[in-house]
Amino acid sequence: MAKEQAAEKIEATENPEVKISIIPRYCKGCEICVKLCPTQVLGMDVFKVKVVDIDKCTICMACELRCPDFAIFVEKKK
Amino acid sequence: MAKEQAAEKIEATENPEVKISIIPRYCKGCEICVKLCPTQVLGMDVFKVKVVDIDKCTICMACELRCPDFAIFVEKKK
Amino acid sequence: MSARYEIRFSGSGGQGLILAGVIFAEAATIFDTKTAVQSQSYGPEARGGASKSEVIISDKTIDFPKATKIDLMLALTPEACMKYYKDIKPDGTLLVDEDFVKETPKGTFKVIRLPIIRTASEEIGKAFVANIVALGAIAAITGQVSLEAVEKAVLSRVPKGTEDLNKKALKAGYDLAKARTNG
Amino acid sequence: MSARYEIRFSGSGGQGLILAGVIFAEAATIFDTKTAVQSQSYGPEARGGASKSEVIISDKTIDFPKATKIDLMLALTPEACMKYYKDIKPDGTLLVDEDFVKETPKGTFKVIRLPIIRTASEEIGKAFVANIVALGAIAAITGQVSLEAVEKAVLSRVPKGTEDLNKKALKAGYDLAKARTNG
Amino acid sequence: MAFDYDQYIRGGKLPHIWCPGCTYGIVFKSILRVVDSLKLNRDDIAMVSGIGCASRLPGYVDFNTLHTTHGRALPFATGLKLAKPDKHVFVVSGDGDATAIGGNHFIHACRRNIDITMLVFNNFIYGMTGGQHSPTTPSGHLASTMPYGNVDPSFNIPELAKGAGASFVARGTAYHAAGLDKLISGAVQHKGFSVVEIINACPTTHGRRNKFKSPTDMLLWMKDTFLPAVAFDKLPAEKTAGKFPIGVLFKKEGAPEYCETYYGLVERLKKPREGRA
Amino acid sequence: MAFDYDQYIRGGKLPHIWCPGCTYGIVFKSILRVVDSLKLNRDDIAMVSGIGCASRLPGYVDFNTLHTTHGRALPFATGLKLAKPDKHVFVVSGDGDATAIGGNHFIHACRRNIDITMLVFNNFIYGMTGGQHSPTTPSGHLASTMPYGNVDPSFNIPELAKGAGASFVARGTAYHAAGLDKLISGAVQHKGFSVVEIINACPTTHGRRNKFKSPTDMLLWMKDTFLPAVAFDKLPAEKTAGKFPIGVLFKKEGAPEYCETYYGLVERLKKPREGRA
Amino acid sequence: MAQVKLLQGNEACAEGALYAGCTFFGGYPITPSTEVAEYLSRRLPLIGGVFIQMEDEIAAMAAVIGGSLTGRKALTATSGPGFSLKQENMGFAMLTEIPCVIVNVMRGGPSTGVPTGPGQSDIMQCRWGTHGDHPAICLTPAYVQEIFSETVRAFNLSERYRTPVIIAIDEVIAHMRERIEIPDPGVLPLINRTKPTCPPSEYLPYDDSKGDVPPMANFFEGYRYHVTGLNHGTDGFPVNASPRIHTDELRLMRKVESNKAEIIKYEEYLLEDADVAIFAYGISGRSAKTAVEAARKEGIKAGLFRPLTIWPFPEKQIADLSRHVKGIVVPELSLGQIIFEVDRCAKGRCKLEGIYRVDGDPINPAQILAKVKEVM
Amino acid sequence: MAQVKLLQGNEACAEGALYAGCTFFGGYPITPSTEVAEYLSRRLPLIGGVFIQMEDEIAAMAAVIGGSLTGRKALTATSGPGFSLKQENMGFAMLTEIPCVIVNVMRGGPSTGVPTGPGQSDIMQCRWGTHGDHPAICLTPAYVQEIFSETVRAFNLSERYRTPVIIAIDEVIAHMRERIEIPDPGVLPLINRTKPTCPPSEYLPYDDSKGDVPPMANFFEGYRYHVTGLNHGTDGFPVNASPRIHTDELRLMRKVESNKAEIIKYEEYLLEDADVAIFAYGISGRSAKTAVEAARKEGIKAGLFRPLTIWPFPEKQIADLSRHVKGIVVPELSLGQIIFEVDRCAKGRCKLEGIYRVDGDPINPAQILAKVKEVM
Ligand SMILES: Cc1ncc(C[n+]2csc(CCOP(=O)(O)OP(=O)(O)O)c2C)c(N)n1
Ligand SMILES: Cc1ncc(C[n+]2csc(CCOP(=O)(O)OP(=O)(O)O)c2C)c(N)n1
Ligand code: SF4
Ligand code: SF4
Ligand code: SF4
Ligand code: SF4
Ligand code: SF4
Ligand code: SF4
Ligand SMILES: [Mg+2]
Ligand SMILES: [Mg+2]
Repeated sequence: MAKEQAAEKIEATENPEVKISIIPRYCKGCEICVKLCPTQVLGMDVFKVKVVDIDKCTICMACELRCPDFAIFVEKKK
Repeated sequence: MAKEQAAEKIEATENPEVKISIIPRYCKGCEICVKLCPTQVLGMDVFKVKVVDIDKCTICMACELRCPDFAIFVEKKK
Repeated sequence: MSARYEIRFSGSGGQGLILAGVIFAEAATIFDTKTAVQSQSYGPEARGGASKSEVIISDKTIDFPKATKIDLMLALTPEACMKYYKDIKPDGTLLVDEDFVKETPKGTFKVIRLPIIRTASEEIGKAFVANIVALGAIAAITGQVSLEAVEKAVLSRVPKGTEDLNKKALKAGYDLAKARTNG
Repeated sequence: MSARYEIRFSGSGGQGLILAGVIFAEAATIFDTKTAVQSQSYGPEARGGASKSEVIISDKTIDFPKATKIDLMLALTPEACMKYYKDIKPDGTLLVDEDFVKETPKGTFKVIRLPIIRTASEEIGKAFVANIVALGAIAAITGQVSLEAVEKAVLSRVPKGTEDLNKKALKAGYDLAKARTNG
Repeated sequence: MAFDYDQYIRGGKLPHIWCPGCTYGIVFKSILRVVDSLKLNRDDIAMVSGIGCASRLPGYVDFNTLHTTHGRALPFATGLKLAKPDKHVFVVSGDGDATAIGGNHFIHACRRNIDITMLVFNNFIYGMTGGQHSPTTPSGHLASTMPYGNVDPSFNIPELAKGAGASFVARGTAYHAAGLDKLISGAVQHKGFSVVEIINACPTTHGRRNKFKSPTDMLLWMKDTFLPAVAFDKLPAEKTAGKFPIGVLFKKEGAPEYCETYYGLVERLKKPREGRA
Repeated sequence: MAFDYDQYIRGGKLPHIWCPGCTYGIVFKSILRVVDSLKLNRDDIAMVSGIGCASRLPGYVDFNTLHTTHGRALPFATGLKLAKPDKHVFVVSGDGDATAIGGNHFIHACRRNIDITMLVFNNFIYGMTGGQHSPTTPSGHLASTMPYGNVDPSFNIPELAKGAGASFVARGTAYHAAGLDKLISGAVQHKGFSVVEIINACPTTHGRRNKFKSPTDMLLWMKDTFLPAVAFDKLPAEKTAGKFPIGVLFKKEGAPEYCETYYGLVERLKKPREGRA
Repeated sequence: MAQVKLLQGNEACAEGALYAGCTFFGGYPITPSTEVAEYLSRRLPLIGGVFIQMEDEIAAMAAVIGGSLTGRKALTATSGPGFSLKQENMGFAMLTEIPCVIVNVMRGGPSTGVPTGPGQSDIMQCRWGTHGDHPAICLTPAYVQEIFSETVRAFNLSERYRTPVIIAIDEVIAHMRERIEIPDPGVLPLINRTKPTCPPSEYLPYDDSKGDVPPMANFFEGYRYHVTGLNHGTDGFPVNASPRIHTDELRLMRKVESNKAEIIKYEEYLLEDADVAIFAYGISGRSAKTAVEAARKEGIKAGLFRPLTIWPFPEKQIADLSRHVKGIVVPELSLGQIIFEVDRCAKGRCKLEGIYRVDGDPINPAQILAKVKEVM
Repeated sequence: MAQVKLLQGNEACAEGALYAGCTFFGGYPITPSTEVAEYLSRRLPLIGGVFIQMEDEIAAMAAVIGGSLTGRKALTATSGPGFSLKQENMGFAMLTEIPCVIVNVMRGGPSTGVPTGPGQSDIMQCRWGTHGDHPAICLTPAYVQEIFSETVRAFNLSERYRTPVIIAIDEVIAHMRERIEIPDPGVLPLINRTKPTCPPSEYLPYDDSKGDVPPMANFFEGYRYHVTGLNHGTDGFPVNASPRIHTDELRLMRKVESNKAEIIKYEEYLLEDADVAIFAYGISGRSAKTAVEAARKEGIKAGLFRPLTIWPFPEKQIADLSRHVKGIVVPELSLGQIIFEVDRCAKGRCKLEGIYRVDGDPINPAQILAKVKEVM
C-alpha cells in the first residue's frame, strides 16, 4: 500500500555540500526545526518553514531528527 | 446487634491452674489445635475437638490463637 | 411418568455423594440402557454443610431434571436427613446410616437402616468408601441398574490402585442390603 | 421561521472562532433580548484543520439548532471557505479575510472582503484578536445585535488585562465594515 | 480473662461459612484484637470487600460493612473515605480480588496514598470458585485451571505495592498470628494507604490438590517459609531461595495523604481568590 | 541518502492528525528507523493500540494494525502473540491508556513476561479528550479537571513496571530521539515483556496551560530534566530533585518468556503420559 | 434573583446537580460528556464537595456509590464505552438501593464509533444494560434549560426511590449553548432520602413492611448495617435460594412500576387533533417540533409526543395515542431502538414509521416532514 | 465411532467448541460457568491450542478477539457480572466483525445475586447489552446434547457472518449431567470464515460490494490491514461524520436480519392443534415440555414453541402463532423479559400470560400446567 502518492518537495540546492528538502503540505509550522537549528538556517514563511541561509548549515540533522511531521530532510550531497 | 445468643460451652475445669472451654457448635474439627498443641492436651471426639489431658496444658495459647473458628479458649485461673 | 425413578443422595460436604450420584447415573445410562439425569445443589459457596445429589432414571427422555417425588433417598447425616426428606413419596424409601442417623422423620415411606459408614470403615477399612458402599446398597434396593453396570461405572471413575478396594465396598453394600431386606 | 438568522464562523483550529460564536450568542441572548443557540462541530479529535461555530438568532424559541440556510458566513481560511460555504442562502452573505481568502466560490450570495487579520495584527498589533475584529464587522453587517451588547459580551469573556485591546479590536472591525459597506 | 470477640461479631453469625481449617478465621480474630486494642469506635469503622471467601468477612463484623463487586472494593472504599475523611476504612480482599480483577484499583490506591487499610488475604488461589490459579499461585502448583502445573509467573504483592507508590507495605501470615496483630495495628495507625499481605491457607481448593495432608501442614509450611525480615535479611543469598520475609517491608514517611491534600485545597480556596485559576 | 520513511507508511496517510508541535511524530520516526534497522518483515509485525492520540499511530504504519478499546491494547496483543508466538507484537499506548484505565493489563503483562514491546507515550495528560490530568501529571500542574493545580500523586512508570515483574524497563524522550532508537531496538530484541516509557510533549492541552511558550520549550525542558542514567546516578542526592534518568533502567536476564513456557508445556504433553494430571 | 447564563447542555447538567445538592462527583473523562466533569472540577472544591477523577469508569461508578452511602448526593457522567463499563456496578446500586445519578451523553456508533458525533443508540441499553432483573429510570431532556431541571428531578427521583437514575442526552444538546435561568435556592423542590427513625438495634435496611422504599441509613451514623450485592434478607444479609429473593426483587421493580404516574413526564404538542403523531426525544424531539410547525403551516395535522421520561416507558400514553392517530413517526439517531417499544404499545393499531440516521448528523425537520406526509 | 459420555452442560459446551475447531480459550472464572474453562484447560494444551486465564473478563474478551484475528476459532465463557464487563469489547468485535463465541451461563439476580442459582434474566442484555446499534445472535439450547450441537452451530454462524455469537444457558442445564454422543469428526458440518482471494494490495476488509459479509484476512498472512473500533470505511480506516457510517451499520444489521431463515431455529412440539402455546427456552423449555405432556394427558390441547435461537427473535413465527392459539404462556426465570418480545410480536391477538420465578428454583411443570389451564 505504501508510497502511492509522494507529496511534492521544495528543495534548497544552491549549496554544494548540502540539500535541504521541505514538504510544505506536511509542515505544520511548529517551528521546532527553526528554533533547534544551531545556526539559524531556517525561518518561517507565515505558517510554514523555509530555508533562510543554507550556507550556514552544518548538517547536524537536528531539524530532520526532531521534525514531527516528515516535513524536512537534510542530505549531504554525494 | 452483637451477643444476642451465646453458643453453649463445654468447660474443662478439673485443673486448678487452667480452664479450657470448647464450643462444639463452632468447632469444625480441623485438628489445627490438636496438632499444634505442644503437649498433646487435646484430641478428637469423632468430628470435634475434646480435652484429653488438661494437666499437661502449659497455657501457651497456641490452640486458642490459631483456632480459626472461635471454638476453643484457654484461661489461666485467677 | 411411571417409568421415572427419582433418587436423592444426601449427607455432608466431604462424603463424596455427588460422585456417587454421577456413578449411578453413568451406570444407568452409559453401562446400562436407561436414560438418566444427574444434578446437584450448590450452596452459596459449597463449603461443607448438608449437600445433595440427585439422579433421575427413566426409559424415555427426561425433560424436567429435578427430583420432586422421590422414590429413594439416602441420608448419611441427621442434618441432611431432616433438610431433604420432605420430597420423599408416600410409598417411597428412606435409607439411612444406622449409626449416624438415629432419629428418622415420621412419614408413610419405608425406612431402611444400614451400617453404611461402619461397613466402610470396619469391613473395608476406609471410611471414605462409604459412598461406594451406599451405591451397592442402593443398587440392591432399587434394582434400577444391574450390579455389573454399577461396578463398571465405579471402576471407570475411581483413582487407579483403588479398584479392588472399591469393588469390595460395592459388593459389601450390595450384600448388606440384600441380607437386611431379605430380597 | 423568517425571524431566524443563521451565522457560521469558520476558519482554522487556533483562530478562536468558537469563542467568537459564544460571544455573539451571549450578546444576543444575555446582553440583548433575542433568543440564540450556539453550536460547533468537533472533528474526530479537534486538532487544527478547518473548524466552524454556528449561532442562530431568533425572536422565538429555537428548536432545530443547526444552521441549514445560512444568512452570513465568515471564513478566515480558504480551506474553511470551500468546506463550508455550500449552506449559504442564495441571498446570503459570505464574509472573507481579503488577504488569506483570495478566491471565493461562485454563488448568488453577496461576498464581502475585509482585511480582518491584517487589521488585527497591524492596527491592533495582535493577530490573535482577529476573531474579535470579525465580531465587530459581523455586528455591523448583520445588525442582529447592538455593538454595546457585543462589547459587554466580549468584556465578560476575555482575560483580565486585555479588555482595552479587545474593545479596540471590536470597534476597529465595526468601523471597517461600516466603511466598506458604506452602511 | 479471655479476649471477648463476641462484642465485635454480629449476633448469630457464627459459625462462619469458611471451611474446616481455613485460616481466614485466625486472621479474623487478629483484626478484632487490633480494633479493640486501638479503641476504635465501631460506628466510625467501615469494612469494605469485593467477592471471594475472604470478602465474606465484613458480613460478620459489627461495623459499617460493604460487600461490593469482585475486585472493586477499593474504589468503593475510596468513595467512602473521601466523603468522610475522618472515618476508618478497612478493605479486605483475596489475592484474586485484589491483584487479578482488582489490580488496577490496587495500584491506583497505592498511588493516591489514600488513608485506607488494605488487608490482602493471599491464599494463592481462587478459593470461592473452586481453586483456579490466581496471580499469586506458585509456579508448578496444581489448580483446577492448571491441571498440568501452573505456568503463570506470580506477583510479589509487596513489590507491586511499592512500585505503585504505597507508603506502608507489610507481610504477615496466619501462622504468625501474634505478629500479625502488630502489623495490622501499624497499618491502621499509618496515615496513608497501607497494605498488609496476609499469607493464608485454603485447604479445600489448594492444599488438597497440592499434597498438603492437613490444614496444620499448611500452617507449618508458613512457619518454615516466611521468616521475620530481620532474620531473612541475615540469610546468605543462596539460602533465601523459596523463603520470604515478613514484617513491615517498606515504609515511606511524610508522603502526603490524599484526603488531606484534597481538603487542603478546599481550605485554600476558602481564602478569597488565592490560588484560583 | 535520507532515510526512506515512506516505505513503512501507508500511502496517502500523511500529514498525520497530530497537532503542530506534537512530539509523537518524532517518536513515530524513531520506531520506523528501528523496524528498518532490525530488518523485521512487515507481514510479521502487529502494532496494537488503545484509544488516545498516541493510539492513532497504528493507522499510519504499514503493518498488521489493531486499534482497540481504551486501555485494552495489551490483552488484545496478548491474544495475538499467544496465538502466533513467532510474530513481533508492538503495543503503543498513552500514559492514560496504559496506566489509568489500562493499568491492570499493564501490570499483568509485566507479570506474565510475554514477549511484547510496549511503548508508553507519556505526555503527562489525557490529550485526545482535551487535557484532563492523568496518573502521570506532575503535581501542581494545571489540567482541565485540575483547575487549581493537580493534587494527585503520580506514577513512576518504570518503577511500576519493575514492581509488577517486567524484565526490561527503559525510559527515553522525544528530545533524545537518537538515543530512543537504541532503547526501542533493545526492547524489541529483548525476549520477554519490554516497556519503554517515552516522554512526549502535548503542546495543545498540556503545554499551553502550563506556561510552555512553544513546543520547542517543551523539548528543551526534556533536555534539562531527563539525564542519561549514568550521568543521573553520578548526581549528588540533593541535585536529583526534579531530574529523571533515561536509558535502560532495569533488565532481568533469563526470566522465562510466557509463550515459551506455555508451548513448552504443549510439547511436554506430546510425550506419552508424562506430566499428565 | 435567578442567575441567567449561556451554557452548554453538559454545563447545565452540572449546574442542575449543584442545585440539587450534589456534593460528590466521581468520573473518568470521555467525549462528549467531559464538560460535566470539567465544570464540577471547578465548582465542587469551592463548596467543600468532592471531585475525583478515578482510574476508569468502573472505579468512578464504585466511588460514586461509596460517596452516596455516606449521605452525599453523588453524580457520574460518561458516554457509550464508559457507560458499558459502568453496567456491573450500576446493577449493584440497583440491588442495594443506593441513590445516585448517571449521565450518559450518547455519541455515535457501537464500540468507539464516532466519539464526536451524536447518537441515541444507547437507549435500550439504558433499560437492559446490566445483567439480571432490575428497575430502570431514565430521563431524556432536550433543551439546555430542561437538562438543568431534569437533572434536579433525576436526583429527586433517585433519593425518593433509592435507586440509580440515568440521564440520557445526545452530543448535540450536550455541546450546544443556550440561555438558561438558574432559579434561586428553594424555588425548585428538593427531595432527600428518608432516614430511619427507629433505634439502630431495630433497623432493617430492606424492611418492606412499611412500603416499597425502606428508609436508608447513612454509613457512620450509628446504624451499623451490611450492604451486599448478593440477594439479601430484610436485614441486609445474604440469603441463598429462597422465596425472599422473589419477593424482594418484585419490590425493586414495583418501586418504579407502581409509581409511574409520578415518574413519567412528557410534553404533548398539538396532539389533540393530530392525524399523525411524532414520538421523539432529545435532539430528534427538537427537530420534530420544528417539523410539526412546518406541517401545520401546510395544513397537515401533525403533533408531537416528547417523552422526558423514557424509562419506565409511557406505555399507557402510547397505547392511547395509537387509538387516536392514523400513524406514529419515530425519528431516532439509531437504526431503530425505541420504536420497538412504541410498536409493542401501539399493537398495530396505527401505522408506524421510523426515521433512522447514524451518519453523525441530526435528523432535520425536512426529513421528518417528508415522512409525516408519507404516513398521512 | 461416536463417543458416548455422561457430561455436564458446561462440559458438553467445551466438547462442542473442540469439535467446531476451537483452539483458543480466554477466560476468567465465575460460577456457574467455570467448568467450561476447567474442561478446556485440560484439553486445549493437548492439541496445541491456547488456554489462558486472563486478569479479568474484559481482558479475556480482548484476548479472544486477538486470538480470532490470527485465524483461530476462539471462545470465552462467563456469567452475569462477567458478561456485563465483556460488553464493551463485545461491541468492538461486532463493529470490527471479528468472529468469536461467548457463553453466558445465567445465574440468579442482578449484581452478585445468587451465584449458584439459575436465572434467565440476562436475555435482554444479550440483545442490548453493549452501547450503540449492533447485530445480535444468541442461541438457547436446553439439553446437554443440544448444548454440544448448538455450540458447534454457534461457531459456524460466527464464522459465516463474521460476528460474535452468544450462547445463553442457565445454571441448571449447565451443571446437570446427561448422556451425550459426540459424533465423529466430519459428521457435523463446520463452517470457516471466507478468506480474501484478491492480492493484498487490493484487499478491502469491509468491502460491501460483493455481499454483506466481506472476506476476512487473518493477521500475519500478508494482508496488512487496519482494524479499528471507530466507524470506518471499506478500507478499514476511520471516517468521521459521513453517510458511509449509516451504510456500513445498516450492513452489520442486515447480516443478521436478512439471514434469519438460516439463523433462526426452534422446536415446535404438538403445536398443530394447540389451543394454548407455551413459549419457553432453556430449563423452562424442559419444564414446559413435561407440562405439555401432562396437559395432553388431561385432554388439554397445549403445545410448545421452544426457540434455540432467541436473537434474532422469531418474530414471524410468533406472529403466526398468535393467530392460531387462544393464548401464549411464557415461563421464564426472571420477572418478565422475553415476554416483552412475545407481546410485541403477538400484538394482542391472543391472551398472553407470564410465569416469573427468581427464587433460585426452576419453574416446575405443575406451575406451567396451572397457568395453561387459566388461559384456556
Ligand atoms: C466480575 C466477576 N468475575 C468473576 C467472579 C467470580 N469470582 C468470585 S470470587 C472469585 C475469586 C476469588 O479468589 P480470591 O479473590 O483469591 O478470594 P478467595 O476466595 O481465595 O478468598 C471469582 C473469580 C465474580 N463474582 N465477579
Ligand atoms: C472506555 C473509555 N473511556 C474513556 C474514553 C475517552 N478517552 C479517549 S482517549 C482518553 C485518554 C487519552 O489519554 P492518553 O492515553 O494519555 O493518550 P493521549 O491522547 O494523551 O496520547 C480517554 C479518557 C474512551 N474512549 N473509552
Ligand atoms: S519541525 Fe517540521 S513541521 Fe515543524 S516547522 Fe519544522 S518542518 Fe514544519
Ligand atoms: S541540519 Fe542542523 S544546521 Fe542544518 S538546518 Fe538542520 S538543524 Fe540547522
Ligand atoms: S482448631 Fe478450632 S475448629 Fe479446629 S479442631 Fe480445634 S477447636 Fe475445632
Ligand atoms: S494452651 Fe497450649 S498447651 Fe494448652 S492446650 Fe492450648 S496449645 Fe495445648
Ligand atoms: S474454599 Fe478455601 S478459602 Fe474458601 S473457605 Fe474454604 S478453605 Fe477458605
Ligand atoms: S492533543 Fe496533544 S497529544 Fe494529541 S495530538 Fe495534539 S498535541 Fe499531540
Ligand atoms: Mg484467594
Ligand atoms: Mg497522554
